[in-house]
Amino acid sequence: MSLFWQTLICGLLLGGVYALIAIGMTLIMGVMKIINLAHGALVMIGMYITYVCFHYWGIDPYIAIFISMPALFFLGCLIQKYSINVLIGKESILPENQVLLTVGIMLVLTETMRLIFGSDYKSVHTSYTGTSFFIGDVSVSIPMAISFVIAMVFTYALHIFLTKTDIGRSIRATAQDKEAAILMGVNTNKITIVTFGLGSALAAAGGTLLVPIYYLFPDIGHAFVAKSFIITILGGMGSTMGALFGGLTLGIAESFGATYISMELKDVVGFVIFIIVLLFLPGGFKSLTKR
Amino acid sequence: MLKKFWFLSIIIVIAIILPLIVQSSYYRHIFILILIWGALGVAWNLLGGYTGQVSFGHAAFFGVGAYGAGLLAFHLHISPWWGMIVGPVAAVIVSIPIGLICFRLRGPYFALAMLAVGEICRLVFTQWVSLTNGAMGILTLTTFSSKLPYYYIGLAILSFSVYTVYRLMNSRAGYYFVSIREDQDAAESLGIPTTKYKMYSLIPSAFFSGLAGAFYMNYMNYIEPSVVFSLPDVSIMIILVVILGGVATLWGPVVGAIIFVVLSELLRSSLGPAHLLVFGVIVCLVIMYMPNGIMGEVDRIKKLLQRKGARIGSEIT
Amino acid sequence: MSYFEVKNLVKRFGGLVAVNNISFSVEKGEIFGLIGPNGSGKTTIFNCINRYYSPTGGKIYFKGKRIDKLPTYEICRLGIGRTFQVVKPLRRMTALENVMSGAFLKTSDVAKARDRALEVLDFCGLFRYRHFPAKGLTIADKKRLEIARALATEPELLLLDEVAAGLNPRETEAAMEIIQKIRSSGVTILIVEHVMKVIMGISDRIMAINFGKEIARGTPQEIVNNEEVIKAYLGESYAQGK
Amino acid sequence: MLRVNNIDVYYGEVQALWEVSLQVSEGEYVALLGANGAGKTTTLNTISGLLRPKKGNIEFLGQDLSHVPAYKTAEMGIAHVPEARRLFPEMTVEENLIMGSLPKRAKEKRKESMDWIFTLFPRLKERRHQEAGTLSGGEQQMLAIGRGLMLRPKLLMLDEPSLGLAPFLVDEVFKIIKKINEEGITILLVEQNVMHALNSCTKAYILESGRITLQGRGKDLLSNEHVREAYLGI
Repeated sequence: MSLFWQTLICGLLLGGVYALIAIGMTLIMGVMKIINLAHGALVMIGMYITYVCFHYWGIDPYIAIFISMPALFFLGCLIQKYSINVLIGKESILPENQVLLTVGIMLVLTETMRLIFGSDYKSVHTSYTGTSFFIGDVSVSIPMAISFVIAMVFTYALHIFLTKTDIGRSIRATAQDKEAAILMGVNTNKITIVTFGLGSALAAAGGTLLVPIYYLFPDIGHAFVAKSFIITILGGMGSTMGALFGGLTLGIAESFGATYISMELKDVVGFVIFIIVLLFLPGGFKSLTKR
Repeated sequence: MLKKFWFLSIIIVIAIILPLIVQSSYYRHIFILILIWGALGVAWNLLGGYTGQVSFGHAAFFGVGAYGAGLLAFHLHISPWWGMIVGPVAAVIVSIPIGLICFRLRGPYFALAMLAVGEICRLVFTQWVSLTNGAMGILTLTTFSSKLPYYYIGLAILSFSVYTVYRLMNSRAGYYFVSIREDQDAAESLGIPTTKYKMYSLIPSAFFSGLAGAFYMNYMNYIEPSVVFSLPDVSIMIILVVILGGVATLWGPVVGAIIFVVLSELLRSSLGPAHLLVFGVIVCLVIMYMPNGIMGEVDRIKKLLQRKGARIGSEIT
Repeated sequence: MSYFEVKNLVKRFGGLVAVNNISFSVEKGEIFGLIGPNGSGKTTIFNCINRYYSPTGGKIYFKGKRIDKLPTYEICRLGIGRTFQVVKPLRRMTALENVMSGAFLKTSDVAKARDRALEVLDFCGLFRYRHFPAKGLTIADKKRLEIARALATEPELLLLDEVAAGLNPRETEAAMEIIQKIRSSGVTILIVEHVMKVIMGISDRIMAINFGKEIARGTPQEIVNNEEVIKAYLGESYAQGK
Repeated sequence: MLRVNNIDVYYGEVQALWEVSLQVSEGEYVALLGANGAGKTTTLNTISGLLRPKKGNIEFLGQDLSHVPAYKTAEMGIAHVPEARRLFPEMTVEENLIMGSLPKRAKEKRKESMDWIFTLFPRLKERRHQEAGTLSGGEQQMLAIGRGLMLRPKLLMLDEPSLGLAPFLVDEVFKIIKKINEEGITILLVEQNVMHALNSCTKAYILESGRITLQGRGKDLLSNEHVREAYLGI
């Protein structure tokens, strides 16, 4: 029985951080109606910034979040303004050309990091790395627990931002009906830029929180793009609450897959859930609440 | 018409005598890579460009084709050249259930489902060690010491795929493919069974991807899941090859393959480790400023020069 | 049994009842009109007939065969063609290729399909635009292209959805002429139209609906003088004033 | 207050409006009428900047709107209640109303405006925490109008507020519009429901196939035979 609880807690903690990353993606997807394949690369950059902060300046990873987030916010705004927005209104045969552009951006970001840091695995060793505490006979990793708590705080803060501030409401309004938002006086062009910035900042936060737990290398982004998709599809596009539940679900599913099926096949579990949800629950979990 | 015939003849002659003139084995290797990427691009373009079903997971078919050939040699000790039949057939067999499931989805959802399919294949082939030898991959013996035979086999594969697509696009199926891309609802209401025709587009696409994969296996003599099922290096690169050359044009993928391979090699030799970065920047610029690829732009420039917007002629190919 | 029959058709979207228990039948060779104010459910009826939507309830018969469970393309193969109110041209294909895509229903031969398509384009007055990409046509020509494409499938019953909306008076005249020509070639027509001049001018019988329900049925003359119809279109007081 | 001067509007290469001109003065209640597809919505969308005229220009309070981006017309005091309401379906009634008062001038009066709207539409007060997508058609229309009023507009443009409403609700909506006008807000109304509109407006324009074919006082047009013809084709 304790294996069960161990697996559940592990999955839940990791799922919380996944959720934070996926919320960034779902925000972008909601407002721009595009799938951002560069999202994982943004996570990766957030990780490298944290690594640099720790390695060269001795800044604790959990403090580095205050550097990685603004940095990625700025980077995200630039990407949206100078590349993705350029494509708006351009006609091409492939309707997915904005998505393909994000692939190009992913390549650029990944290769830039590879050029600077090389392809080898890096990790950050803090005083609390590898420490844990016990609830009953279930051991809980301290860095994972801290990351989870911070992720949940950010998720809640974002929720407040989106529901209680004018900019937050404008973001939601743009996602729901862009033209109507314009009529309300919302500069939707600016909103897309802010949203991409915000989504990138959340990706960075997620990346930073994973640094004490994961290794980092330039290609780690791919894993997070895939996870974010799965979560977004699970939760329903553009839904932050959906993404939270999707994230926790994926974390738990992966964790159980790893424990009870095989460590190596845990990623397959995610993809299989993804296809099943895509086929049988096209609106994600969000559509269940609408009945 | 006559002009076209001469143009085509000249290209064929060049393609045949080129490796006889260029003796360097490095250059011949480049030519063979172009042929493989060309065939892959042509295959992807049939489904993604003409039929509008953008797939982010074509590595699945490429990889299954490659493993179809590799596993024959690995388990049964048969010449992997038999894989040139087994590989594409395996890719087609795999494509049928994939198509039936994924074609229930439209647009970006389809693209993503295909991405998941590709990744599932990669993970399964990596983990199923008893069947596939896992991440260690499969090694076979080299058949020919010269690159020349490989070149001609590759050329045959590329010609076969271009010819097949040409025939398809000049038949009823071709018109139906483009109709589905342009407006699926309108196509349905014109009596076009869209799912069936998407399958008709997917099956040859999977076949040629598998054939290219099987040939790749025979040429490289080594495959592993992380290479042949790679999302960034195969699935995404195919799309970029097609975009570079020209989406939904007959020769676009071939032109794209030439540019892609030559550019990568040039960048690699001149820039060293930065070559992928520069490549990525070029990709972004192409998508932003030439969304219909070189061949698409050529058409536009031609039209501008001719100033005969009205007389485009019925050429969907 | 009638040539074409809709029985107790119901279509709900969530809580909204868009079509509420509509029944009617169309006889071979007639032009049957459907009218009603904006949002009254006319297009929804069309969308149920060719199963662009699945009906929530009711039955639809064509030549004695029940068709409301068949897929869209199968309905077209049985001989029911349609146009869309919001035109759906195959944008990057030329007018000719658009119509050929329809003509391929009856032949798999490219040359035959091209001949048939050229014939239909000529019939609809689009011959000179045959090599234009569909996206560049004017709205009037796009509407004609819709008709031409549907005609190329050689339908026995043609569903026309607002072919005159957004056209100027001259274009409207031309559209009416084409519809008359189609009818003389033996095609039965079911037409939804907002431009009264068109529908009054060409229909044999008309059904008026509002809020998804039938409010009147009869010849154009009867409909024009029907109090419910005037009320639905011009408002309560107008009907009382007249 | 608002002058539309000879505008031609195109969708791509397709012309939708031909030399449309109209004037709305302070405090007026102007109706723009016409059949489906005549170009009424196009006209409103051009005024609020969603579309750009190819020829002609639009002035609001003496300022040329030609180069003003669409989102700024709200700041200038034009509230556009779009066709089919276009509420934010996953936001509550209250949030939708707040969205109507983003520009600075309106934001200052947010609380006050909301109270005013809740007295105009008591139903909305009852449903203030409900998601807009779950409201009935009539309630949605009221919310759409309320959202427009939150801007404290100088000009309120309403696009087919009677669309899809049952007759008794249509009456109510028109009463409310009249009341809003009496409170001093200038109104430009687009309608298919001719009788209601002509009865309550001060001035009306009739659009046919993208051109203004008739204009005059509402009461005068009521007796004009051409109006009936434009609609019923008799």
